[in-house]
Amino acid sequence: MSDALYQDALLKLAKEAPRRGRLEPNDASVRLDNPLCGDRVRIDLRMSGPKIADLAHEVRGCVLCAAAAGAIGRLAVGLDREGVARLAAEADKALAGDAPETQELQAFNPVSRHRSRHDCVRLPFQALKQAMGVE
Amino acid sequence: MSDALYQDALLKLAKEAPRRGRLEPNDASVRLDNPLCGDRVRIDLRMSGPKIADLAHEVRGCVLCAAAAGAIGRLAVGLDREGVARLAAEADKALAGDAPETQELQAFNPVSRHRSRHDCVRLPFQALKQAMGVE
Amino acid sequence: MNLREQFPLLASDPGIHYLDSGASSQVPQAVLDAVHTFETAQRANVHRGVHRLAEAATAAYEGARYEIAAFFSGRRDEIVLTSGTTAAINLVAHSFGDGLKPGDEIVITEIEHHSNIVPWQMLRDRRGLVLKALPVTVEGRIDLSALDGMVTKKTKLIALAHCSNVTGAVADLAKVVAAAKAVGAAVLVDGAQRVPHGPLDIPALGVDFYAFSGHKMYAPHGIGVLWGKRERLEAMPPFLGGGDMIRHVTIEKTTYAPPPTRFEAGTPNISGAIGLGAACRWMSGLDWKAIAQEEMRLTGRVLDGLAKVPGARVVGPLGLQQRIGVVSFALGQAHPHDVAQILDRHGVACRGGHHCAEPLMDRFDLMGTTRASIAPYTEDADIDALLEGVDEARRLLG
Amino acid sequence: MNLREQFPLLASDPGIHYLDSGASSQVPQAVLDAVHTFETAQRANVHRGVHRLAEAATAAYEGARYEIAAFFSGRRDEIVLTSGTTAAINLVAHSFGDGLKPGDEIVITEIEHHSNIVPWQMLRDRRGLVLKALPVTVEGRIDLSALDGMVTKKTKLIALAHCSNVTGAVADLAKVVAAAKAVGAAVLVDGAQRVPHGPLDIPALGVDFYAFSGHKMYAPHGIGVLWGKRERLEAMPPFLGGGDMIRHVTIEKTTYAPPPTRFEAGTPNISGAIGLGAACRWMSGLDWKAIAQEEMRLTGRVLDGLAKVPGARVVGPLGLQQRIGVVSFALGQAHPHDVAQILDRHGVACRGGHHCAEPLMDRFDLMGTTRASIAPYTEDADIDALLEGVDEARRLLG
Ligand SMILES: Cc1ncc(COP(=O)(O)O)c(C=O)c1O
Ligand SMILES: Cc1ncc(COP(=O)(O)O)c(C=O)c1O
Repeated sequence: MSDALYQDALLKLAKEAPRRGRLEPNDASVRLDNPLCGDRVRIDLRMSGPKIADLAHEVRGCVLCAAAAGAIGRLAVGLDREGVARLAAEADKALAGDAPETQELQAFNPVSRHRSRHDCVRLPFQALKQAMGVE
Repeated sequence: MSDALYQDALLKLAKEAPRRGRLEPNDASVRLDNPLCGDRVRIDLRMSGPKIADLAHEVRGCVLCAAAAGAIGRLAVGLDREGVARLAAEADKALAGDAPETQELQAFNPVSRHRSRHDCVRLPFQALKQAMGVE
Repeated sequence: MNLREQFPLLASDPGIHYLDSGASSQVPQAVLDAVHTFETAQRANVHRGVHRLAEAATAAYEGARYEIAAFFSGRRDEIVLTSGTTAAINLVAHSFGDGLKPGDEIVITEIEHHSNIVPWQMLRDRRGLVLKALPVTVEGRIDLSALDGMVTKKTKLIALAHCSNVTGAVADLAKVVAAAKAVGAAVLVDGAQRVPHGPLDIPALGVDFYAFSGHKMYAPHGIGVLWGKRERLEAMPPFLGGGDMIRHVTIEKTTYAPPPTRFEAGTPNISGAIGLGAACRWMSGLDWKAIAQEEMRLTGRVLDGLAKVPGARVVGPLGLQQRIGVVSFALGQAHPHDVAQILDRHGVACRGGHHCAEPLMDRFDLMGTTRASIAPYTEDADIDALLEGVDEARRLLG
Repeated sequence: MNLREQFPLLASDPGIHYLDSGASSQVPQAVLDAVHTFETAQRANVHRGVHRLAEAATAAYEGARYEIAAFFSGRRDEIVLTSGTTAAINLVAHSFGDGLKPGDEIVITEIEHHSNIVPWQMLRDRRGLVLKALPVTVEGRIDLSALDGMVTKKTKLIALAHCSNVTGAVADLAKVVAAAKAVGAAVLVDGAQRVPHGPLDIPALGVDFYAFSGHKMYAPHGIGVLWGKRERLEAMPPFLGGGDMIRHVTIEKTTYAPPPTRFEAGTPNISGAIGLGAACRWMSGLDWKAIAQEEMRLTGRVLDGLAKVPGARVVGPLGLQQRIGVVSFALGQAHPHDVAQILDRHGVACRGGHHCAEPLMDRFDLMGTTRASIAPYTEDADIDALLEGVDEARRLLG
């Protein structure tokens, strides 16, 4: 059963989604889309040295994508490149079916069983990494 | 079993094949080929009024094709258009599995069970009909 | 009528509510049996072979062409077997389209599936043509009132879907044929969504080309048909080169076989063709008047049910006239993938997304829709499950 | 090794001596089972769907691509699924070939199957190219000593068969690759006859394109592969337009997906791909060293047997080096269809004719040949029956 997919924690991440919107001016802004499902994400960053001082995200997409952006809004401020890489790796871990250490990302664990939805969760993390020049 | 296909009567028709060769000069000459199997037939006619006075056939092809040309060499001299049409219809009858009245054409009866070979038998009759302007 | 039990996948699990036949239908035992017989008792390559298996395979393959032709009231030499609708349309875009001249015009519509858009764009770019698209009405139908303004003496082809895979609207082909005839243009119809819903007399439509896929009409994947008017096919050069489509080959020069062989290069999908032939035979045995009634009754239930869901918006005709049982809807701002995923918890298989019809999504300013499609095996229980699922989706995502 | 019992068609009748695998092989139960599982438990359209059947179908389809890639030591994104060898070669002739300029040269060979001749002729005529053909030696091999004279700086592509479907000769690809590399030309290999005879590291060949069909390697009809070097595929525009191969579509403009998707327009042959994946898995489980030995032992028996038949003439290498178990022969002046027909009375399935290689027939001044092809399931009894049949044919037709 895929019931667990839309559990409260995930719906809450998508709905509350701290730091929703745009940041102008910004130090980096990346827009990505997934042509397969039509998801679209923008991440704006303001930096303070190597670390994220503030960020904003805008999603036109599914709940999974919005929840992933919401998790970024909640977790990414204060991170440097390494921290962002670690955060994205944690999300991948959740998608692989392993429990991530970051509590908020455990909401994505049930997505592991739905391969067609993995990219929905990955898209905001990819945008974040790209904005930070990771990889 | 398809044994009956290469029975003596048919092999004899192909081997003896009266009127093998070319007729020069002639009143009509038609060459046809079947690209599927590579069979090639030429029929030359010399006419006497509406009737075939003499004919010759040249075959580069299989035994069935050679036997059909052989049957024409044995049966077609003296025929007019109508006679040629009737002869070709008799051959079709043999291919359909019905016994033709013309004794010589009964050798083609077993071919009825081999659809891929029907055109081998038909080709010389088609060339003959074309040379006579039938159809 | 209990057709469900003839479909092994559906019969194996009463909890499956398959409403995704618009993407690919399920397949009846009769079709599986025909393919199985080929693979285990007749398997060989077709044509040119004289041994008994080659004869059996050729008879089965050409017999299938005959059954397909008969089912669609066509002639055998008008049935070109392809790998599907997409391949069939691309064939015409090359073999017919490459004969067009710069400045010639092609008219498509905004309702089209990508497979009836992209080949014409590629042809436009190859040959310097003009590509126009008929608009779509708010009801989700091709706006044929625009035909007059759009079809000119330069129009060489009008290409449109018989039935929309998004809105379910059935096009009025007679009007299109009349407009095309008036200027000497050819008409290509994408029949992918029409053919699963019963027999059809293709030549009577008056069109020049009719394309469809087997996998949406109870047959295997990888097989489809281009029906072409004989004179059209005879006038067209080949598209793909290879075995079978030739007459004679030398390194310098090749001459080609007549249609349909001319357009069937290489070893064909023999089992697929045999499966499609069996699907036609199977369809011939059904009572399509009763099925059409039942399909429309169930479609009505979906439309009525959605009308009661707050935030649900049907994209397509709200009535049952000139439509098939394909119903697309948006649910508030919810992403169709979320909706489809929640439906899946109810065992309901629906497609969510743009349905390979992005221009139509743009027309309705939508990211996508959730689509339920009705087939002869659809039952009330499937609709019940759908409506329950939609209700849960609304509560969770609303 | 008794492989015969894994093949339902062969197991059902010990009287069948199937020596026509060069045209289409038989299919093992393992492949039939994989296809059956798809049709009865996973059937749905692939990609884009989120319901459980669509997920299962997509996983099976992409899993098959993975198995194929693994079997041929390739990467998944280098495996373009097509409907067969012919479609794969035509794809390259368009997507790669249409980028060539008038005066550019393509080198093929006289040994080629029509499917590796006609697409290049059509391209030549479309783009004003020059098409040359390497000659064939008396032994029935591509004469690579002619490479030097024929390959020039204008050469953009060399296209040749890995193994001849008529003579059984295996080409020395390393020489061809070296000659191509020297002038910056690409190499396309038609591997249709190579792939049934065991695993192969395609990237290690150093070629740019490698094409083959499923139906000759124990898989269903209607499926095949174009393996392409990643950089080559990435540089190529799409060929067919439709669903799946796009990134975004508007009526004005379309952007395309990356390879391999860019080259897979429309709903694919899902069951065919799954069958081909299963065939690769099945092949992986065999002992190919033992099979190769056995195939060569049986091939030797055929060659020895024919050497004793008055009037029999083998067209192809008389030894067992650099050859596969495909043996073609002429029998006096007898037409190959007559020979094949008489073999059929002995239950022997052989192909007779030009084998879609008319230029090669012209080279040997033959109307056609009779061809026996050896597969892993071939047994001594099959060779016995063949030689008995040949003897009868000689007596009847000689
Ligand atoms: C050497 C060779 N190339 C190409 C082909 C064409 O393959 P297909 O007909 O499966 O496209 C064949 C077999 O028919 C072949 O033997
Ligand atoms: C209306 C319509 N046209 C064309 C297609 C393309 O068919 P296929 O993918 O089988 O080539 C489809 C289905 O995918 C369709 O619904």
